[in-house]
Amino acid sequence: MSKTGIIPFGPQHPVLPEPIHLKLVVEDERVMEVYPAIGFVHRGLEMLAAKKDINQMIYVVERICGICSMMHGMTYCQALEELMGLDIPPRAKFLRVIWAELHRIHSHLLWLGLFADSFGFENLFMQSWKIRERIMDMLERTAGNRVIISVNIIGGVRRDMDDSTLRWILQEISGVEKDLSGLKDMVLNNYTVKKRTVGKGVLSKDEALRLGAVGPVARGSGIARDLRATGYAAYGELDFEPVVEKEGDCFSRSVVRIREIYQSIDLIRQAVSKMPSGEISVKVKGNPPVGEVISVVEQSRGEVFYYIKTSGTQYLERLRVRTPTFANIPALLKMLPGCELADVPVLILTIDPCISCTER
Amino acid sequence: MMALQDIIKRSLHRSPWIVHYDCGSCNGCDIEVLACMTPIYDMERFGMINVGNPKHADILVVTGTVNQKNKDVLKSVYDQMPEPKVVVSVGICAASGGIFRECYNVLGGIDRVIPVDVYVPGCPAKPEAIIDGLAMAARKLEEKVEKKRRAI
Amino acid sequence: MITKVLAAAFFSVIISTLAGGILTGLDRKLTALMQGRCGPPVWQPFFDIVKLFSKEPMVVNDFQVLAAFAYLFSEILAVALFALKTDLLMIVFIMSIGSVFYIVGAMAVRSPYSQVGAQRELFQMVVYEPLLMLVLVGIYFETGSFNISGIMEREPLIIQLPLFFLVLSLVLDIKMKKSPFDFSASEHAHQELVRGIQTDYSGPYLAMVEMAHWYELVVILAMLALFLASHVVLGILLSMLVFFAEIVIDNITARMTLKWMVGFSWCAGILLTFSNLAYIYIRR
Amino acid sequence: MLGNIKSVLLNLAKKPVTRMYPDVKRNYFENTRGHLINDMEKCVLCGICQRVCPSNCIKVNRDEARWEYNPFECVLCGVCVERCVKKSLKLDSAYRQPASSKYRVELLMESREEGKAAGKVKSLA
Amino acid sequence: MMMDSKEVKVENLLQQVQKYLDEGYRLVTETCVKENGGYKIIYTFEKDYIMENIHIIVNDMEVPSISGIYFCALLVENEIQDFFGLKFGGLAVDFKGRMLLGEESPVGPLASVEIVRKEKGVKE
Amino acid sequence: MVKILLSSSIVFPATVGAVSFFARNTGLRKAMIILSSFLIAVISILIAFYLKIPGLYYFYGSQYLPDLIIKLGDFFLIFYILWISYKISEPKIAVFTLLQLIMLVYFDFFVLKESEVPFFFADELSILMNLIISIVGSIIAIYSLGYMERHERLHHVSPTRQPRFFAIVLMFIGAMNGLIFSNSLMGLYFFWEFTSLCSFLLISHDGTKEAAQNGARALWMNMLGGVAFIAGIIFLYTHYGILSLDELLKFSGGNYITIFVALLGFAAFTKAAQPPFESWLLGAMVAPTPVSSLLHSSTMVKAGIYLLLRLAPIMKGSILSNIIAIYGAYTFLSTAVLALSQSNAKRILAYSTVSNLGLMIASIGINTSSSIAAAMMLLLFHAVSKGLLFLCVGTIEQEINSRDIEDMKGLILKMPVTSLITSIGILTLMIAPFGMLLSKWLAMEAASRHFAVAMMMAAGSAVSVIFYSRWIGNLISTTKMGVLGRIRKCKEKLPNSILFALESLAFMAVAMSLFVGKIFNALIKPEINLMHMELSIRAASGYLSNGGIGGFSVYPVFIMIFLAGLLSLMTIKNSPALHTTSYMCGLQHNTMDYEAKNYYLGSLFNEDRFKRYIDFISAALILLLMGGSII
Ligand code: NFV
Ligand code: SF4
Ligand code: SF4
Ligand code: SF4
Repeated sequence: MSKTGIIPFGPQHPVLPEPIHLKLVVEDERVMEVYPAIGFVHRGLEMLAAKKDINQMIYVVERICGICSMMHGMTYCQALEELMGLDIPPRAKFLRVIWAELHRIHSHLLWLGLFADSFGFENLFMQSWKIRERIMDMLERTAGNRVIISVNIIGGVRRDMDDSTLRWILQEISGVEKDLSGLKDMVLNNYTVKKRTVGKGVLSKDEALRLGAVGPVARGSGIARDLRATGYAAYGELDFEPVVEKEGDCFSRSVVRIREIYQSIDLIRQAVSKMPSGEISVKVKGNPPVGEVISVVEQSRGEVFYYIKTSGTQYLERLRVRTPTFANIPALLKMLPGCELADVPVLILTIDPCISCTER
Repeated sequence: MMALQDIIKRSLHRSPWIVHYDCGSCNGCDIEVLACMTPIYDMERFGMINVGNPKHADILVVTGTVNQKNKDVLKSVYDQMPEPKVVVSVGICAASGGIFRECYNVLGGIDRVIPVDVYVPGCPAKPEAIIDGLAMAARKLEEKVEKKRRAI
Repeated sequence: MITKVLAAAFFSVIISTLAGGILTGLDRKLTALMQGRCGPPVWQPFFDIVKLFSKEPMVVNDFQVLAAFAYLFSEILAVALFALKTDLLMIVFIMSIGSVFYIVGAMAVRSPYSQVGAQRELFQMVVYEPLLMLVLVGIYFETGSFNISGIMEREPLIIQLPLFFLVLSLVLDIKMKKSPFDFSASEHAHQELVRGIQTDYSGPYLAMVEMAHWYELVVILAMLALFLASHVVLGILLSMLVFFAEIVIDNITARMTLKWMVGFSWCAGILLTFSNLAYIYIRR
Repeated sequence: MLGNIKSVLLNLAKKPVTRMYPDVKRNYFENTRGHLINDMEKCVLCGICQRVCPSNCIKVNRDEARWEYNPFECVLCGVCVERCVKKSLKLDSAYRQPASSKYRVELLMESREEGKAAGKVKSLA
Repeated sequence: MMMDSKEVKVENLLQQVQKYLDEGYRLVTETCVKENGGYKIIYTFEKDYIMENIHIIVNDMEVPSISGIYFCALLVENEIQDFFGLKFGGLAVDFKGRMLLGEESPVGPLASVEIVRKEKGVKE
Repeated sequence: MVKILLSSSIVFPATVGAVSFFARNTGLRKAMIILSSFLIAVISILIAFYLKIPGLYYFYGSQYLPDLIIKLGDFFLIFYILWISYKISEPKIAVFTLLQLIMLVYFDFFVLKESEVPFFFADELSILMNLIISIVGSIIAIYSLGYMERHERLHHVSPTRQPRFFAIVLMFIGAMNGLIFSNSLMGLYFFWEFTSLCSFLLISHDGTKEAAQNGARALWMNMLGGVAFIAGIIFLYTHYGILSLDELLKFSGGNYITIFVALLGFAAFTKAAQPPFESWLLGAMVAPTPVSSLLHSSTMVKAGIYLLLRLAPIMKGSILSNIIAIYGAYTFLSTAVLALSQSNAKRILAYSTVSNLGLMIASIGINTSSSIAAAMMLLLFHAVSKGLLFLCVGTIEQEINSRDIEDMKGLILKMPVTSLITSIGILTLMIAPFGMLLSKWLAMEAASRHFAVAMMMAAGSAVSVIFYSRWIGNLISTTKMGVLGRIRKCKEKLPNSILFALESLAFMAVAMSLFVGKIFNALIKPEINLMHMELSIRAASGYLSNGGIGGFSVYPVFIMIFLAGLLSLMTIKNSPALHTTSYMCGLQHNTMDYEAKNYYLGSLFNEDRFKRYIDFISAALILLLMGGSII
């Protein structure tokens, strides 16, 4: 007789914000094997590229995911801009940076809340989402929508921020920074949180490389890789260092994300102070030429990869999106076997999964 | 007897428990539903808590489109809820499939699978709209009880 | 005589129902406030209970019905017996009847979540039952009695048994299933086990389980108050203080895992009781 | 952990941050995209909005002089607003109310010849 | 960045991929595109922010899986199976074309998609 | 009359046993066994009513004859065992038997002086034991009729070995009766050895290799105990000239008496399979289940407790007694933890038997009036409930061909009657108001002055809740909906004898708890008075008051459980409860794919290693005990 039970995890499950299914083979509290099943969010929107023209597709790719939507739009637009040889105005680049970094902050805070929830720290969830609401307000004021902000167009951005708005952003962001200190304390200096995260789900640098981990997961394992360093948008003109932690466990990944929030705050400040004036978009004429292009952007969860093949018409021949979570799932599958059942949500959340991105 | 009925109805209205199923949404509506629980919107003021378990819930909040894989899941989540129950569809994806309705893997709105009582439009729906929708759902709960009582 | 006893028991049950509901509501309200939100009204739990009772009775396994009834009734009995100032150890034993039924009821459902939740609850029981008994034994050590009436005659126990008081607070925390001890059934349901042991109780049966929790809460708070029994008001204040502290702890801790919890509570419990015993010996 | 206790107790002492929503209504930022409205007095039924809409939720029927819009398909992107030559479309900052059944918005341009327009809402399940 | 990639014979694929692994490249992803009636599978590798692409051209044949070399390739290869109805040989975990798709979803949906040319000004 | 009754309580079963050995006609044998079981039970009841107790009685007929028989029997036994040890070539048995032989020869021929003592000594304890042995024993014997038939059919045993089986079982019952009634220590010793032999014969009854091995282990361990036993007797006789119980009970204590107590205590520990000797009891589980039920849970192992109870007044107040308390509590806890890691139902029961015996030993060690009362109550309630549970496992095993509690998932649908009875049996062991818990309560209150003991007791009883409740959980857990309806439809076919045994034992287990006050007043109170202890407990109509310390009233709890049961039945009936599937994350369509298993903590401690630690510590405790006795 085997004493191993099989426990389903998902698709409808309160700790999983999104539906995936894991079949956990457990003995006592220990997870022996994991069989994943995905596809509950798969819509098949890559195929829409054949039905919607390139401008309409912006709004489709933004809806790949509501958390990182702006950066999806940005990646898509950057790809087409590259293909069409457009040089977008510098102000648009800086605005993109601000929105992208706001998105990163909101995404990390959102993750922190869910992560806290995964180990039963309700207050932390509430606190981080409370702070996150300030970011949402900023997004709503600047872009008109809380979540899917739809600011990118091919050739620039749709909305401008006037000086008073920028000042308001600086002021708000300082408020966020102040609020964050208590939150940071709750994650980094809390004995119980440490006990739940330190040494859990260790991913060594080598493994991270081989499994193709990206973003905070890779950076938490000591891989100093942040695509923003390649200088797309206005990142080339801003000053920053990729955040790296060495241990490769859940705790160091959390530290990476929390430090990245501060980094983003800093980047926003820089961007606001260096904000050039001028146009926010260029006029785009005609259809894109035939060609293939790859565009990568550092999303909040890591590198997102767009492959676009054009056909010379206003429709794309092929659009392919490889999202960071897609790249991080193998790492998750490596972490899970051997962990405790109670750690399963913690490990899942530690890669900050975004299934709607993954399955599109 | 009347008073008891009133108390019951009032309690239904005052403590609707919610189960949220993300049925292939883009997370946009999802996080807005979650945002309703956070300090800023705090739907626990109305006694609404996200119980995460259909067996305890009165209101099923669904976000996102129905696809081939999750239609059964959605159905069985709905089936497991004890009566009286109502369904709230949040966002246009859940209402009609939204921008994805032409995709090959999308069946359309959730009303293809389960009966929907309240539609909250928006992409994503605003937290205030969601709260309004939930309040409407709570009223529907009462109506259902009333209807059942009449039937008896 | 017998009518008097019955009346006393009856009133105590009514009062503790009210107290349990209000306390749970207070707990929710305070938690909300500590998180910076507004929170539900204090009487929210009553709405919940009434609502749950009015829902469709849905079960997976008929034994769940028995389990819910037995759980509720044994906790009610415990409350009544407490009010009648009987043997504390017996009260603990009777409370554990309820817990056993509760667990077995969850196990009767072949759902992985209830079952794992039940397993965890069992291990939790292994922790709190002995600790509870140790506390009682400690009280006996000091007062020479297990009877509440006997205990109440003594000087404030808190002076002699401060650490036992802490152990009892620990038990309260475990029994309340508040963070960090909420791994068998999280109050907020955001855990790997959904609602753990309560997953498959629903409708009226969930209501019964909830109410049984209220009574448990009341009994243990009353036990805490016993430590200052000579001044009833102070005693109640003391137990409320512990209750408040528990809510604060709930808000600053992550959930424990099974192994960690068993290890921690046992070590803490034994360490505390033994140091208190040593203290008593030294004082004598 | 002590710091945590402090912050928790501080929260307890402070007023909750909750926006008491139904009692206190929030003022939206001016360009918040709440819901789409069409001013039929201005609309010329040119059909641009139908073509640019990423979600295909506008139908312009010139023959019947009808502008149709499905609020349960609209993603509120605002493209139609930007592209409308007559500036007849507008995204209001208030959100659309939840409904117990899906409906379409049908705006008829009556007595078109006279150059006068009158809007009329029709809901279809 | 604009993409350039060099073609690799299917037989040499594994060898080539192994070489990338040995040199410390990270597998970014694989991309499948319909091209001239066949399929082009592009393998993207990355090291120090530099992307390198190789591609193979396949028809309806079984494609060798590189999930033995890069474990993380298994997800994307399953995805290609789903989308294009191709077959990969030697997948570490094979979902049999049903990783993302349900039992009743169309088979190889992207393989059959043609651009619906919706010309400007044409009413539907 | 009384003499006849007493004598026949020993001789009658033995004779019937001997006769049944030769009864080749199945029907006849069956009838004989049923009849004689009935008679045995009747005799015990008559004894309980007619005996004037405490009292000394001579054997019916001659008074020298029994002495002679016992003397001869001793030697016969020893040589027989020697022969066995030669046949199965187990040197350990031979060594210990030879040691006994040497001591016996020395004692019988060189030390012992002729004296005339009454053969029988009877007091409430003996009566209690006698009732258990005769009633539970005969019920088990009847059960065996059905069981052995199926057993032999399942194992293709032919020609039938049933005559041998029943002969040993019945003789064993006689021997047990002899053990508890005999006044002379030599008689006690003889019967003690005889039960060891019976145990060996029955363990190896199936004749498999494993059975033979485990039988051998049981025998050598018990022989080791025998060595200590005879050594103790010699010690006692040479120092104080005492050779009978009545003198021993009157004895007011001497300096070295603790050595005697320690030696006999050691013998008792081996008999009660306390660690480090628990392995024989575990091994004994290969025996046909009625054997486990009769010998290895309800009666024979209780002989150890009986002996310790007899020694209790002598060691009162000594350090030895305290060490025994700690040792018992330790056993209680550690073997309960061992049981935790088991999924084999018989092993669970075996470990928990050892564990409960440890609890009794601990109570005896505490040695106050309430703790002795607790021990005696435990003795009684445990015998009935555990015996019942073993029978249940046997029945289930024959049906589903497994003893694993994981395989018993959903058994309620297949074998509703057995499962319900099993659940009731488990409940009587696990929760108040049933006797076991009542006695645990008494023991806890008695132990409160010994903090360490109380702690281990509390922990141990909490641990046992785990393995019992998950067993019930497994029995009644189903995926099928509408359990009660299905049960009503399901007809379970059980042989009458089995059904009778299960039902009567289950009834006894529940009813006894209901009348615990009566039982206490009739059997336990006088015995404690006899032990010259100040009695602090009072019992009246379901209320047990522990002398101002506390009290337990049973009736409210019964009423509560009854009400709960009634109301739940009513609700199920009135509102045909809607049945759903269990929550499965929305994957209801393939419910059967998922299943949680119970936690056995296999990863935390591996049984063998853990057992080694436990054995080591307990051996150390026993050494300490022996040392403590010398001081
Ligand atoms: N960051 C991000 Fe995404 C993208 N692309 C990814 O996994 O969130 Ni939904
Ligand atoms: S309605 Fe919009 S925001 Fe909501 S799930 Fe659908 S696409 Fe996402
Ligand atoms: S684009 Fe403007 S004017 Fe033209 S049809 Fe649409 S709303 Fe009317
Ligand atoms: S807002 Fe966007 S989706 Fe809505 S009607 Fe206008 S263009 Fe279409």
